[in-house]
Amino acid sequence: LTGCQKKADGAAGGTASSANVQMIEGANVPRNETIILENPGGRANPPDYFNRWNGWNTSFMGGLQQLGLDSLWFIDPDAGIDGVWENALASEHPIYNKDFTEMTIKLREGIYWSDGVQFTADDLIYTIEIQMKNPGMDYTSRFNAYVDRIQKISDFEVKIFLKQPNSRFHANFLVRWNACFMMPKHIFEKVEDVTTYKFNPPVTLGPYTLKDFDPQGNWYLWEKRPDYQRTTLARMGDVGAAPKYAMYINGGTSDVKVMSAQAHQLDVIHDMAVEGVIRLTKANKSFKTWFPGFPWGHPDPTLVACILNLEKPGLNNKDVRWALALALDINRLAIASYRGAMTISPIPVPPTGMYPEYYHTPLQQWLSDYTLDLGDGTTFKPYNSNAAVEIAAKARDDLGDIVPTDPTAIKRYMGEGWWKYDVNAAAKLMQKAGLRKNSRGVWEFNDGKPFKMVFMGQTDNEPSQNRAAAMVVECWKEFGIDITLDVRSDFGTLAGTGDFDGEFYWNIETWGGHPDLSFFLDSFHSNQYRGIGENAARNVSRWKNKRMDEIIEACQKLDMDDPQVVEYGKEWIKLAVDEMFEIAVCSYNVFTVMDDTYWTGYPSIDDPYTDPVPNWTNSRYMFAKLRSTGK
Amino acid sequence: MKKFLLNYVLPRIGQYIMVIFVGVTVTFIIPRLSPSDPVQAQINRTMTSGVNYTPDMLDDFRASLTALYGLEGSNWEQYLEFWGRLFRGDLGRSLSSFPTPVTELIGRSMPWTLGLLLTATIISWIVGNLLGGFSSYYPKSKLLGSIDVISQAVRPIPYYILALLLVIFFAYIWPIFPIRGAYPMGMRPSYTWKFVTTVLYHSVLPAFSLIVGGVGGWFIGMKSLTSNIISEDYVVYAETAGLKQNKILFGYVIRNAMLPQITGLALNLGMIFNGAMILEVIFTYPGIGLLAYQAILSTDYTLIMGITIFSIIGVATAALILDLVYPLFDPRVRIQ
Amino acid sequence: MIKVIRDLLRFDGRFRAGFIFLLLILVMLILSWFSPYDMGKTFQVGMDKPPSLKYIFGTNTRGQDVFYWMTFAVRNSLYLGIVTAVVSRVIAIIVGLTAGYNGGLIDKALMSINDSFVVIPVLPILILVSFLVREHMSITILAVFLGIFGWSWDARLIRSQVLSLKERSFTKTALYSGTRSFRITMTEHLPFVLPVVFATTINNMIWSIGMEVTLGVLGLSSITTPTIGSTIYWANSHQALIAGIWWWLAAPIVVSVVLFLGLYLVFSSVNEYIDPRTRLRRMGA
Amino acid sequence: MSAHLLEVKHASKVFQVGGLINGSKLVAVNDVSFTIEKDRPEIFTIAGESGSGKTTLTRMLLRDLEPSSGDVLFEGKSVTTIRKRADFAAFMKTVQPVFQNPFETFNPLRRVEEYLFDTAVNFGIAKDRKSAVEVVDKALHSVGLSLEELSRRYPHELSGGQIQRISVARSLISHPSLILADEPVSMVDASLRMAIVNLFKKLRDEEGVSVIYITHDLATAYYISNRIAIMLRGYVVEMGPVEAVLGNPLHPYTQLLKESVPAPDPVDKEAWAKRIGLSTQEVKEYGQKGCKFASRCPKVSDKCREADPPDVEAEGRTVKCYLYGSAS
Amino acid sequence: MALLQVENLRAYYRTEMYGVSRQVRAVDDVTITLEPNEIYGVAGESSCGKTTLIKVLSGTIKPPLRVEGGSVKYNFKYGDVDMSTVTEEELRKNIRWKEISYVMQGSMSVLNPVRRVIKTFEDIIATHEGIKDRALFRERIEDHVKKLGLPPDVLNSYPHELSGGMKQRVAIALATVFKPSLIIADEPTTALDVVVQRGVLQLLKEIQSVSQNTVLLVTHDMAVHANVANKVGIMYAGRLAEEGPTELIFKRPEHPYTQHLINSLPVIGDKTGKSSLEGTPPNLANPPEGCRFHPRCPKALPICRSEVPAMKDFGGGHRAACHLLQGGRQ
Ligand SMILES: Nc1ncnc2c1ncn2[C@@H]1O[C@H](COP(=O)(O)OP(=O)(O)OP(=O)(O)O)[C@@H](O)[C@H]1O
Ligand SMILES: Nc1ncnc2c1ncn2[C@@H]1O[C@H](COP(=O)(O)OP(=O)(O)OP(=O)(O)O)[C@@H](O)[C@H]1O
Ligand SMILES: [Mg+2]
Ligand SMILES: [Mg+2]
Repeated sequence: LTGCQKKADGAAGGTASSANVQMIEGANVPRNETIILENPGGRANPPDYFNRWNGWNTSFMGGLQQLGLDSLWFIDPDAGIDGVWENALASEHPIYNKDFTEMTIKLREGIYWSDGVQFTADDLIYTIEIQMKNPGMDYTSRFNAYVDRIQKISDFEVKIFLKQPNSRFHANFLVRWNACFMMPKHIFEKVEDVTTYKFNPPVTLGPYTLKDFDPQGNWYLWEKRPDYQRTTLARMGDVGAAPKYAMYINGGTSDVKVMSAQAHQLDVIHDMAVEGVIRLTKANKSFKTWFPGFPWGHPDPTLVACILNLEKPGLNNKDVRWALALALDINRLAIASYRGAMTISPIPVPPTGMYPEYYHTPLQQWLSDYTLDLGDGTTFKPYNSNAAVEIAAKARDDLGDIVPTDPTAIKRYMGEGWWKYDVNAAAKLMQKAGLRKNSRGVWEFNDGKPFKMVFMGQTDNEPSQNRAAAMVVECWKEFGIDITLDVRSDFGTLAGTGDFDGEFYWNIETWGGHPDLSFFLDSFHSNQYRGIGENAARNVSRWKNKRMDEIIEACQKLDMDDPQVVEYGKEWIKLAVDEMFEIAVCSYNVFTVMDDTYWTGYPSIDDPYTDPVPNWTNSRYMFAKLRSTGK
Repeated sequence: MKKFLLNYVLPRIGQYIMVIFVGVTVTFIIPRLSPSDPVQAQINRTMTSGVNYTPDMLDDFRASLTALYGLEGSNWEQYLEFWGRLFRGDLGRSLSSFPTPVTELIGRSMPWTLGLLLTATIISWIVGNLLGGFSSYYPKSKLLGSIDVISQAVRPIPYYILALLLVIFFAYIWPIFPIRGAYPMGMRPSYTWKFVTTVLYHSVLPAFSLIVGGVGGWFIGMKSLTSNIISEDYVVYAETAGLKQNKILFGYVIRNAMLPQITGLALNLGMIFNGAMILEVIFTYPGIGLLAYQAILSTDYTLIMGITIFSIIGVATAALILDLVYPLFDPRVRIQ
Repeated sequence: MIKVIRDLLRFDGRFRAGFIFLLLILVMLILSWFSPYDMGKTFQVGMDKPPSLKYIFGTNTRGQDVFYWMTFAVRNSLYLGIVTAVVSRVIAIIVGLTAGYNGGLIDKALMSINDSFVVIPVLPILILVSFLVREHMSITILAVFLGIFGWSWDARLIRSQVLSLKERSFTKTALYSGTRSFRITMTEHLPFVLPVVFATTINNMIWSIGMEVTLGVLGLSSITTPTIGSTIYWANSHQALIAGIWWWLAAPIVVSVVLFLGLYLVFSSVNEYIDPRTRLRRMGA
Repeated sequence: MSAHLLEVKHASKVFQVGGLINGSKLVAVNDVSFTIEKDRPEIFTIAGESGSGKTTLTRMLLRDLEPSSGDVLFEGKSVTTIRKRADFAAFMKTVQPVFQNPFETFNPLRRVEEYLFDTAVNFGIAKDRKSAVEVVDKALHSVGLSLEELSRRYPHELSGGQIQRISVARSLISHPSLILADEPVSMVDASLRMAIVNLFKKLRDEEGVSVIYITHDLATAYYISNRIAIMLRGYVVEMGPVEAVLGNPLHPYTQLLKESVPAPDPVDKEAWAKRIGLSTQEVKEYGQKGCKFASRCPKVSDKCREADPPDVEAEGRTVKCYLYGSAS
Repeated sequence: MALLQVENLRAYYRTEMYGVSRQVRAVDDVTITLEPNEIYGVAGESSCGKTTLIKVLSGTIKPPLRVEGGSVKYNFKYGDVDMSTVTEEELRKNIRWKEISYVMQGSMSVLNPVRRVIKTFEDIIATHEGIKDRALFRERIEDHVKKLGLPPDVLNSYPHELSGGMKQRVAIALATVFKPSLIIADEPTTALDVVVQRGVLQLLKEIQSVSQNTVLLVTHDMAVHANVANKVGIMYAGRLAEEGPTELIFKRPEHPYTQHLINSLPVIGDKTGKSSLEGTPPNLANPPEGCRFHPRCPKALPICRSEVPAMKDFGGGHRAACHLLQGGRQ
């Protein structure tokens, strides 16, 4: 396929206008003033629905949340431009009273909606109140659960009285990948039914406005606001040099994405299988990734794990869960899913952003000392601190020199250790848990009842994860588990109600840049536990633990920035590892590929000012740093 | 005329209604047997878009969604309600693109699918039939003999690979056609000459892939039909009378083998609704297939059902119309 | 039977080619039982090795020998195709013959059912069903399901043939020889209908295997079972074409083309051989 | 038990014909009555123009079609009331058909002898195939063939004459009292024709089998039959002893018919060569009022066009014409 | 000058299928001459080669039929034609339908079921002459069919709407649009009732007498020959058994086969027993040695078994091939 790519460049790229400026065919905007990004949402349906405040909106990833909307604070999964926790529409961090029942917000002045109306406290208050009043909107239940009343102190200061103490209430306005965005009161108040209102064209608070979009939902074209100085992004860099236009397109299948990228018709690919990245980076130096080479992808602050249903017989036994963990060969898992380009984690927090610093490294010793009782009088130290190096060595067999050998680099890119692959120890644990191998070499309960598992993988755009799921099944089958792989697109739905045994998916998400675990941990409190048949929200494993409840409650009483939070976090991790409620595997690596041909200045591990993944709201920070190559 | 109505048209319409009734009922029942519940699916979708809920909030959310989706009441009540809405031309609202009516989504995609697939299906029908007719009329021809084998060799190639190969060859290695889409990203559909030609240009590759993949089936059907006809007396007679071979081929051989193929075509229209899926996915073509694909990935039952019902009604209607105009095509069709 | 094959082999080039093709497939099929690898396992051999003498079809990114994988894929896909074909043929023959021969109300009722099946789009229903049966979706279930949906068109064809056969004198001769209608359909009509049945078998198999491929591409079939569909699924999820592992996708193409071309050539020459008209011509009537 | 073997009582058959849109009714058989006596085996010929309803009539006799009105009684019982299989089998045992086209009579893909064995076994003439051999062989002998020379033969391996004789042999196996032969010789050669016709004669004279013989060949009809019925557009226009009807036809159509039979003698071609008008409006004539021959009849009078002529007894036969009997 | 001279024509069907090869000697050593302005009748049993002979004469030879020997030469107004050398193009352009037209066996089914009758006329005329003026064309066809005593509205009918007799007459009308030198009619009246048969044959005869062309009439009905033909040829098993003017054939049949044919014909008014010929016609794939009639011939001699009898001339165009006969007028 190489060698032909030159021809591809010109042909489909666009037609030259008279001024010798490449125009994007049809869109009539100059190619060199436009950045083209993949909208991982694919084809938007309906494309003309910009009301982001309703749960069913699916067209917000076409630039709406990245470029059009804004909220009070941003937290970056990486280092951030100006620190991790950035004040956007708010001018300061939230100010809580002692018992966390009141929160004061100070707003930035001089920020305007794209129609020239100034953003004020009224918009904030309206945003909260209108959602409280209209059931079915995104934040209806959460605001109703916590907000007692709102007091407007001035045009730029608001105080919210809470019904119960909540030290994390500001999280609702703290953009991680999104949050509650501000609604333009002057637009929505004229609307009869805010739930069905399309908000087309959207009046934006972000740096861009919608120029045009495809009635078929395949593309959105955004144009930089002439008054971009009156948006919060202006503070972050020279937005004047940022692309004048941003086009979010439906990328199509992985193959098509690679082909379009090679034709330089797509500047930022959101994600694809690792092979596509290898292909692109090999083909052309202009393609950039988060890591400068192997393992390329950006590790999302999200943890991918083998999630188990603790309500199922067998799986409700921690020894069985440990046995399953020890029966997994992380080497093969890494090679099968990502060709080794995996950032592993033995603990249930993602090995990304600032987390290794906060948790992984400090816990190394504890992990190495951790000992299991195998039930036959012997003990076993399950931790292999060298796992990442071993994976790298395996990956070198396949990929050659691009895989680093330097242990520090490996540690930085791929994590450190993982659980040993030891089927003997695993077998002992199974026996300890009251199972035996039958004549066919398959595990069953001692009373002869079968021990069966259906393990779910996902069909849609995450091939790597399904590849991993297949490998998990393969390993466990080898170990003698009667297990089948069930690939389906509605696995999340089934897991939500507990209608599953195990799945390969992510359920632990963190702030990324901030060590506070509340982002996911709160949902593990036993008061949020739901049995099978009911919707368990995030805790689909249905894990209950008294000590965990105490940790959660203690954290809730602390300020988010309190250093004690990290200590509680470590305690929780130890508890979680000991219980092995789910088998943490790796971070969710997103293979974002960025093309340097027209634009440079993309974030990377060496300049981790934000997350390159183009559907994250945070990716707006890229626009403060992107510069034209002059091509 | 009255007889015709009573003995032919009415029973045929009765059967039509029956067919639709059965089809729609099946389509109503199957999703309801599925373990995956649409409300739950939507909750899940909302959760993955980054909003944190507690289970209590989810229960609230659930109740409000159930009401919104019209999923309250017993299955029987829903079934009646479903028919009621169907009669009003309402296929419900898409769950994944709530609150957009399914009909609106289908309506937006349908012209594209119809335009591309109808044309391509008809072209492959014509080409396949012609080649099939030719090949049984000139059994000795080497060229047609190899077309025979080639068309049969192409047929089993999984469409997915076939289309992908075409894209790679004609849009990547030798980029004479665009890689994807019905029109360039950034272009807005309009009724201009430029837009029309762009759309045509973009449809060449997908249409070609359909034609290449579809010709074989028609080819073989026509070939076997005409192989009976070439030995009919009227063909031999026409030859004896010195008619030109083209005349015989078209006016006598193919013309008489046409009817079953026309029926086949009508029923093949069903493919337009579902067989197009892979095509539209590969070519990112904004039609019904892509819509169905998205509906499947997001377990949007109302949309899947809507597309299915649309397809059932479409194909049944095509078949009905065809049966009703049949007598005009073939003077021999009679009733007992 | 043996004489037929011998005659055809000796005198029909098309049959010979087809026969060799099918023989190749048969060899593959048989080899699947002697495979040195367990197809449930990955990383048995090196990754991404191009075709060579050692690995005829190369190896894939999952570290499997594509040739041996394909032996299983052929076995399973062929099984799917055959089961679908058999199920749908049996239904089609029974419905077609019964409706055609008995006529009247039975005919009307059967044809209404038939027409309903004709118009119901299989793919969405199949997808909904695959959600329903979940991990139990095996090749057999899929095949039976496709069989249940794949008979209607052929039943129509058979029926229309029987409608004309039933007017022919020999049917009446049989009737007035006291033969029961079931036997009439089986002995008098079936032989005439069989060529149609055979001719549509290939269509039906291509269709069912194609359906499996579609499900496979969507990841909805059982992707751990080697089939043509799951081959494509895995190749696709490893971006085989883009990554330059073309042999991974060439294998299913080669195998399906060889299989179906073989079937086509063999069926069409056998059909010519057994077709009453040619048979009569050959025997000189 | 009735003395009539077969009694056809005012049998009529109406078909719906024509295009779907402008279809019309066609009375293919119109009020036909005749009887065949049990104890007087005879060959009863039905002749007439093409499309006059002869085949339709036999199909009704064979219970293959149900009369639109009127009735067909076999041994006193209406054939339309036969519902049970056993009754139908009993009926078939005594009434057997011989079809027109020898090459269509038997399935080209089956061996001919199969039909003979089937008939023998199905009607309980023989217990099984083995014991049927004798029965079959005997039947074949009576038509001048033997099982030996036929065994394992397919229809195309036999000549038309042979098959037609086998066809007769098959119909004889169940010892029927009536054979319905629809143009049994039209597809066989002149030289073989006589062989088959002679066979019918022999069956009547030696086995006491009645034959309804449908033919266009009036010469053979005259040669073998006892009675003849001439059909025209669904009606029997003249019926009676063959000598009377063909020797001295009364109905103008029968006269025309007889006159049109070419004499196998080149000497008197004059009469035959006399130019005749042919009807061009076949289908329409079915619907026209009055005598169906009126438009072509040289002796037509006004009343012929108004109403159907009655059946009249004249000169030892029945004739449907205003020219005869009291009607004239 | 004879219109057509056929000399020692041999035409065989050679089939080769799955290793079984067969050679059907359907026309074997046939010599006949057709004069202008006559009706030549060919009689003979089913599958004795009548249709095959016609196929060769009309130049519609398609595998497996092959001409193995002999010659077929025409002498048309526009020139002499040797059928063994004529090109397909010339045949199509100048001879088919313009000089030789054909009323096929089973003409009932020669009309395209999905086209109106007029269309078939149109196809034929357009092929050979081209149609310039549609109205004129229609007028011409209407004229033509009217002359043949057909109502013009048959032109607008579909074949299935016509009766058998009507279709047969349409076939004749089709065959005569160009007034060809030779009209070949293969069993034009089988399956018709005698009245219709009479009408059809009368029509054919009338056309012949008006346009003074030659008609080759094939039928196994001897009575038809008696009434229509000037000259009759009797074929038996691929060979010409006897040939002569109609009167002579009927009055003085020479060949035992012809004698049998004539004598066994039943006549109305005659109920005396007629015997039938024993045995069945020979299989032409494997015909008997010597005289092909010998196995059924009541008067067969030993020589008949081994030697093919030569044609013997009895004067006045009467010839027969039989060992019993001496030739010359006995
Ligand atoms: N099933 C049918 N449906 C409609 N019309 C029919 C049907 N069968 C016969 N006819 C019509 O009824 C009339 C009588 O037909 P029938 O076959 O009985 O005539 P026939 O005397 O046997 O003629 P032939 O001498 O040609 O065999 C014809 O006009 C025929 O077209
Ligand atoms: N296409 C063919 N292939 C092989 N043999 C053939 C073919 N056509 C005819 N024959 C054989 O040639 C011989 C002569 O056939 P032909 O049709 O000329 O006879 P015919 O005299 O016209 O008979 P009929 O009176 O039945 O029309 C027959 O034995 C026939 O079986
Ligand atoms: Mg008849
Ligand atoms: Mg013939």
